[in-house]
Amino acid sequence: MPYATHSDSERSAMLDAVGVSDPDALFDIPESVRFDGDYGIDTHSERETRAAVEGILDESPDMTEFLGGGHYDHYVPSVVDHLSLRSEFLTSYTQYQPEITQGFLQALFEFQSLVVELTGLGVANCSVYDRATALGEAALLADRVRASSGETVLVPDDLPDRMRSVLDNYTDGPGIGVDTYPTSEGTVDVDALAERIDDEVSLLYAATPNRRGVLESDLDAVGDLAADHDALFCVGSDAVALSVLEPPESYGADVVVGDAGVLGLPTTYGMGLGLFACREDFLRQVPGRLVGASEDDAGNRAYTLTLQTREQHIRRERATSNICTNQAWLALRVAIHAAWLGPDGLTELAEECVAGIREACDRIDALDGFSAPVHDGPHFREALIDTDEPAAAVVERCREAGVAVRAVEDGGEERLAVCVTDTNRENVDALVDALAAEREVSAV
Amino acid sequence: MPYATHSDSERSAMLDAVGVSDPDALFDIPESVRFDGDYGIDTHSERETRAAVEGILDESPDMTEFLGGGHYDHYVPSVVDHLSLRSEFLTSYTQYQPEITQGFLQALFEFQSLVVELTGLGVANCSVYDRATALGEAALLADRVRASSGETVLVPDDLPDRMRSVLDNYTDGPGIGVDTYPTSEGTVDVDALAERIDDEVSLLYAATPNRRGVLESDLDAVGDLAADHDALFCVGSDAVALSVLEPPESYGADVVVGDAGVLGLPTTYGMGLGLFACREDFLRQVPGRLVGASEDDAGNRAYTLTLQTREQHIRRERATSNICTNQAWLALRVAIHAAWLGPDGLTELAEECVAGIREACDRIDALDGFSAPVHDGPHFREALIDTDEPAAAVVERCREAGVAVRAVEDGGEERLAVCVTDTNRENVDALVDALAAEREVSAV
Amino acid sequence: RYEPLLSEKRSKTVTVESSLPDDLTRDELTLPAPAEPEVARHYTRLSQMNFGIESGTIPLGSCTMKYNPKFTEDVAAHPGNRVHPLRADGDKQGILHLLSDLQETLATIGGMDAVTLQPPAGAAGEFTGIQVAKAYHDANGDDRSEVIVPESAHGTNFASASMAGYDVVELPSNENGRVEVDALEAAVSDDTALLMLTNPNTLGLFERSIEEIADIVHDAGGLLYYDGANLNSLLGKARPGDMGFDVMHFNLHKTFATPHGGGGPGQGPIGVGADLAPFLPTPQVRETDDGEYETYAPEHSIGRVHEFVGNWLVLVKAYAYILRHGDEGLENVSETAVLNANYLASRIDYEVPYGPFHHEFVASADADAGDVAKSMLDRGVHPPTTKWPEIVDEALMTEPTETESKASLDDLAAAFNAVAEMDADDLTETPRTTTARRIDQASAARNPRLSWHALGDE
Amino acid sequence: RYEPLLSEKRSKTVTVESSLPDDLTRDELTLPAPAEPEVARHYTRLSQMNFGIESGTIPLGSCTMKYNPKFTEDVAAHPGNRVHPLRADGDKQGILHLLSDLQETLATIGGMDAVTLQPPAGAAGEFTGIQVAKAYHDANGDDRSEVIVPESAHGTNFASASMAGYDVVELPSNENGRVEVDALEAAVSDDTALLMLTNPNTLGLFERSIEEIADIVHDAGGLLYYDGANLNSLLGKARPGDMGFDVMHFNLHKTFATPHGGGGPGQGPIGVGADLAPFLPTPQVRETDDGEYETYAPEHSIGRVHEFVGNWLVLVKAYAYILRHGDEGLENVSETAVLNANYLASRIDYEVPYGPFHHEFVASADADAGDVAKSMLDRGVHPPTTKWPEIVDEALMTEPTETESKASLDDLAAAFNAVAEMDADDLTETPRTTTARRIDQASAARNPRLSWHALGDE
Repeated sequence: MPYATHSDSERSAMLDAVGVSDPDALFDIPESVRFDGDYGIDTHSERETRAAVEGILDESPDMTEFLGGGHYDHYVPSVVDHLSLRSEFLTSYTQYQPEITQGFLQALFEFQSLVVELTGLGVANCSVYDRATALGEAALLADRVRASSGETVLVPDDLPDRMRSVLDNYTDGPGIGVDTYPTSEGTVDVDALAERIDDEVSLLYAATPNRRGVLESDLDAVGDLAADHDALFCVGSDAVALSVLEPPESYGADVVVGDAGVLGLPTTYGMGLGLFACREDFLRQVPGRLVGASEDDAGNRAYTLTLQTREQHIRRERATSNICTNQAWLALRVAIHAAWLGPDGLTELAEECVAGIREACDRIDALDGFSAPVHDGPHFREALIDTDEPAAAVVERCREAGVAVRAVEDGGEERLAVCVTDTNRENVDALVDALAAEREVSAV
Repeated sequence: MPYATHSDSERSAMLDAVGVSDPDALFDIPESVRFDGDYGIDTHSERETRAAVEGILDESPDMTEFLGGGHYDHYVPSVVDHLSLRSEFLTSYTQYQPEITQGFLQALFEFQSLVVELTGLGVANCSVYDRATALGEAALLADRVRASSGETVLVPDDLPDRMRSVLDNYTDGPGIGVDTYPTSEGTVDVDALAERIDDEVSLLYAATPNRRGVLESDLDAVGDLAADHDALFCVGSDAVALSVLEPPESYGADVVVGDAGVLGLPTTYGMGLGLFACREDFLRQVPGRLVGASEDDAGNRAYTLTLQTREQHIRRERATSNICTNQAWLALRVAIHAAWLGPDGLTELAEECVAGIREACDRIDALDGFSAPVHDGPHFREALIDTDEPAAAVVERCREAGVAVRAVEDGGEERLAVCVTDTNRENVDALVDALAAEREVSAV
Repeated sequence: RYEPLLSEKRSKTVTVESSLPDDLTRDELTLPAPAEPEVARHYTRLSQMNFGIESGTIPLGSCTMKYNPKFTEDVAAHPGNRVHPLRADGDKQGILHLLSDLQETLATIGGMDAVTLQPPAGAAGEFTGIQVAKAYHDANGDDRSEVIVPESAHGTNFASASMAGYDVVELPSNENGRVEVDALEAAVSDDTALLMLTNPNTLGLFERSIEEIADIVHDAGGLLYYDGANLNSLLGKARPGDMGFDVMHFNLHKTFATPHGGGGPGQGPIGVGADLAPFLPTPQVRETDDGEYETYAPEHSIGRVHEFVGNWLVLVKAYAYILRHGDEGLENVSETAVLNANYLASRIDYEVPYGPFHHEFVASADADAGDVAKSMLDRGVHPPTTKWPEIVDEALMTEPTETESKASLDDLAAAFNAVAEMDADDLTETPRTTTARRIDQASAARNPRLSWHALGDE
Repeated sequence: RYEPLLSEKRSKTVTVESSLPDDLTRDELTLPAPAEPEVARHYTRLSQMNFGIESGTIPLGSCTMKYNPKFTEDVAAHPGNRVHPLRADGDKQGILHLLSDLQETLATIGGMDAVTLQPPAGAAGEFTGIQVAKAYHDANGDDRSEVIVPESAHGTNFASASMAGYDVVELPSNENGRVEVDALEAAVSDDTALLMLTNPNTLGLFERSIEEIADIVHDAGGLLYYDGANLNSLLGKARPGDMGFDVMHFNLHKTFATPHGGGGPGQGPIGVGADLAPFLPTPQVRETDDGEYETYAPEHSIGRVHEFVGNWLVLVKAYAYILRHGDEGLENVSETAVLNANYLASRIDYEVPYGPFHHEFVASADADAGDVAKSMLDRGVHPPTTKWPEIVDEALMTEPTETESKASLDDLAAAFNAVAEMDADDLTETPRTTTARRIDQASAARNPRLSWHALGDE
């Protein structure tokens, strides 16, 4: 078989050594549970396999996408692929033997450092699965450190459904309640939040940019409310936005979660890379892997996984999380991408996320029957758009033009959601044309 | 600029160190030959550049190709790309410092060994540009070692025009004559050759498979004729065919040239990898690079470029060739591909080159108005086909069906040339349909 | 050769000038600012300070560190993967087709009725499976509070059960290293929600009493969970569903050879029997009667465990791996994995107390197993998992996998045996030939320095 | 760590069973038969025993070992490259479009009227250029027998001229390291076909008398050939065509950063003035009035120097490199290359006898330059070209290129200076830290063992 080839003579010698004539004799499985059927899968050559899988994938059409909603595309430079595909990185295991895995440990240390710089918080782990599970872990962290004061997680009423569903699963076991607080005019309604929050709240969450693409303008006040009620203040954001935004630590964030995979990830149907950072006070309650600097016997700086007594393989049912395999290779890719960008490139990319959606909204707003953006305030990558027609009809007709946009429910209305980044900004013409063409069609 | 970035402060420090305020001041170029225009090329981001170049390349249509004619396509496994793209290989220089380039030297040694095994000859260099320049080098080698006896290279009358043109350029300088001998029924006409050859011939060349895709059946006799006239006998072949064919050394070949790039090369518009092997007698007359085994100071086996006194950088105008940069990275790829195939895989691939064209010819021969193959004897990858219609018209109508075949002149006739390998064998249906469809069309 | 941090090579502080309101933006940002050539050299150098499966054998028990076929990376790079997850079903038929096929294929391999591909890792799969089981019990009005886990189980089993809100009941092993059936009888009750097992277990031993075990748990109203970490020994030979398991997870990065990536991404799909299928996460994918593919929410879905699909590229690579092998290749995988483990064990001088084992075995070092591991590093090989499972003294838990040649197994055995000959004192002086010498773990934990900010000017 | 040959790991002899007639086929074939995992480990290990530009600085003079932008590999892997060269023109417009653009772009950069992209290497470009010049002279009924080459020229100049059938006349340098104009006056005659020059020359010095030199040669009816090896110092600053050169070659693998690949593939396009354009190899590519691209044979073409297009992927990568940089980027390349060379020279303790130099300089070691090079290996850097050009005693010919940072230049200078401090005796004991210690070149040549067959059972 393709990757498990003993020659006949080697196989014979090995069988002799273990004293059987057929490897099947080594299987100590009762006959009653032996599998005597087949899976029905043919064997394929490497070439056939590539053709088959690529043929299936090609069943999806090419489209110009303006989708966002938690999955964002930025151009990933070629060096990220080439370096991260080096087999010493790609095919290595978790760094349980640090003496021969210094390279990956150092890369993860550089990733953690990036997150610390972006968030202002003292501790960052070297990845959780995605922003939704990061929020789930934040809820569990709050439960561990603030269980005495309360057992409710408070999230804005515009928390994306998909994140909410994940959060519900994470909070189900310990019986943590999840409740929402109101947003208005596209951002957190601080007054309403002040009404809603109480001492039962262990974690208060707010995101910037939020689901509507709006950058929250009053997170100081939100942080103060959390502090007033001894709740942890958890801010959601992403690695590109944070490069220009005020570091969350400065306005009182205890935890920052979000999407680190806006950098470095292969452009695909979905991968995730959750960002997780918190104040040093909670160091021994952090979920997931941490890399720390130490020294080796020769007195040289060396890196190692550290504080492993928090983890499942040591602490078992009392671990801070069940996470084991995380997203290390993707964290490596983020570290490479961020290094390639440097602080100039990273902040320029962030600025493009501001300017691109602003320009697109200006152009769409100028069309008859469209109003963009729906909400005031600065936007980042995304915005909601009002349309005279049913949003679903607009989506369907864009689709026929090869343009993918989404309809979302927002404040009881069906609205269009549009996302513009560096990789589709040059295609805004196609979007505007598709929207304008619809008007012409419907006018006929 | 993208890959040459000094920070402002670094640049200042460097300028200070060399005592100028602007790098332009370092250019000691008379004003009269200074370039004060511009090239008119805009700067592009990495992403823009990729889009621009790929956009140009996409101007060619997808086609199902049955072309051959000296450029053959076999499936190259993924490991070849991944391993050969490792930067330690890809971005390294010629191995003038063997102590830090043992890896590449060993790979080239493995390539040479493969060629020695395939040809049966004692010496193989580690690549020339392509099969045409390899033949040119063989002519020059013969001129050096057989100049006393003659100065004519004798090639078959079916030598491909493109090879002949290259050979003419190589033989022009030393004033070597190039003349042809007849073929008949698709192969060397031994009797006619016996008539033609004389003691003026320094090199006698024959290829198997030949231009018509036929495997020559009487190269023993050809070799004998060369020996009788003290001419070098040069056999042309390729690395896949040689895996099943009698090694040329066994029937008297003094030199083997040909195409090593039938293995390992990226599938593209054209690269080349010339194979060059000869008897050990001519060791010090070999053109190009040779890697040899030696020992280092610690007594361990080590590899090094050797017999460099043959080469241009030492011997200058008395070198055995002007070759310097050769095709080393492609030779590495061949070595990897051959290792991946192993002797079983390599001979199976060769057998597929026999069976594929045979099956295709059988199917085409069964069509009205087509006769395939034109010539008797076993074929390898390629065959010529007779058609009732003008060949050019058949080619044009195949082309409209997205199928690429060639028309060639052969024996005064326009014929179709078809090439079948492992990568297009599954598409022979498309070829047969395109040919048959034409008949229907022309019958209407 | 020591490689500085990028921040120590060239850092840059930029003043953030944004079109955003001042009060939203930071003043400055300090990050490394290398040019691309320096980025390339830095990470190339770091890679050279790392050990992957193409560097040598990595016989970590229960980790299934097998060769990762290169071509799967090319399949993953194919442009057809570049589809946004929020496209409408009709605009991503290729993606849904693959998801549907992979769901069905894994169900067949596991002997299960339905599969979700969503969990982004093995532990996430465990958590998902437990949530599904809990939802099933809840739907039956059945309030159960305990999950039973054998002492030799992977740490994630305990942690996942606990995370789902269950009390964990630990089950002792018997003298043969297997589940003590009497103890299980005693442990099960109306409170038993699940028994979690891996089979073969972490000692490589098949639980021959699996049918009896399943009956005991089922009779008590509990469910059986199969930890797929050791599935590499069963391909073509046995299926968890046929043994009575109700829920299982697959580690695609183990059994189906997607690269471990230094600790992820993996993917941990779960399979369930028909009774549990309505509780699986949403969305599921199915083929419609007209040959299209569509997503749907299972009737009683627990919702989501990941915002999107998990790690899509892992799914693609695993699918390609399965298609490449086919039935014949997959069965050969397990046969060779088991042959290799048995052959290796026959060649090493350390005692292997339990058997007959399958794809992995646990040897007992006569010295500190951690020291043995460090000494093996000096032989150019990666050591086995050490000091676990604790049922074996100074355990060396060893899984060579099927992709090791006889020659590499012989080399690995030679490394074991050379270390077995060493004095205990010498062991503590190792490793000597690695990038870093032995690292002070205690001070790393005592004085945590977790970012370049914490290193200051040292 | 020593890596055996694959043939020493696992060889296999297969009996060839073919459907071909027995008398055509061999009986058996013996080759290595590793499984894919072993192939991967073998070549990964070999790569680790090799030094590329991402391993560190490679300041080889006249070799222009600059960083090779990674993205050009992706462009080269694009499916649009997969076009058979014998397709009809109408079926490969993308290919011809790129060829046409690159012809024009290089002509502009060189100040030439026409360019052929066909020669597969720099030396092949030289040979092609000389053949074109010869065809031009021949067409004028002008029988000339000599090519003049300065003593400091690259060895290929001599070899290429000789291969084309010319007698080579060597021209001495003057005390400033440049062409001795008087000697040139004396050397030119009715027999002079060509003068071959590189400018700046191999000492990095610009031939300031280039216009006078050109007049001398042209007045004698000869032509001027520009060796493009040192073009990296002229981008945006000067063009060979403007200096009076009639023929030139480009080394795409130097100036335009396509990877050297351990010794190829390169590509050596040549540019010519209008008079020589009709003699260029066939085919050329041009844009037609209706915006299509077509191939054509120049009127008096010398024919072919390669069976197809040379190394297509090198052309694609070079084209991408040029487009990425644009005018501004290309001029910056040369400015930085020259700044870097001058800065490095200012930092090293060895004497640099000639100047002002541009992108490279030749230092004079006060010890055996070969020993100096071996000692530099122990400092983790690649040494410069040694003992050449011979005009400088114990020459260290050094070209750092523009892609080295100040820090890496400082490190390189430190390596030079540390070696400069060493005793001559110590130098001969180096290298000590490399994969192989110093290698016995003499015995390799005396007892050539050029394949695994020659190693026998050693």
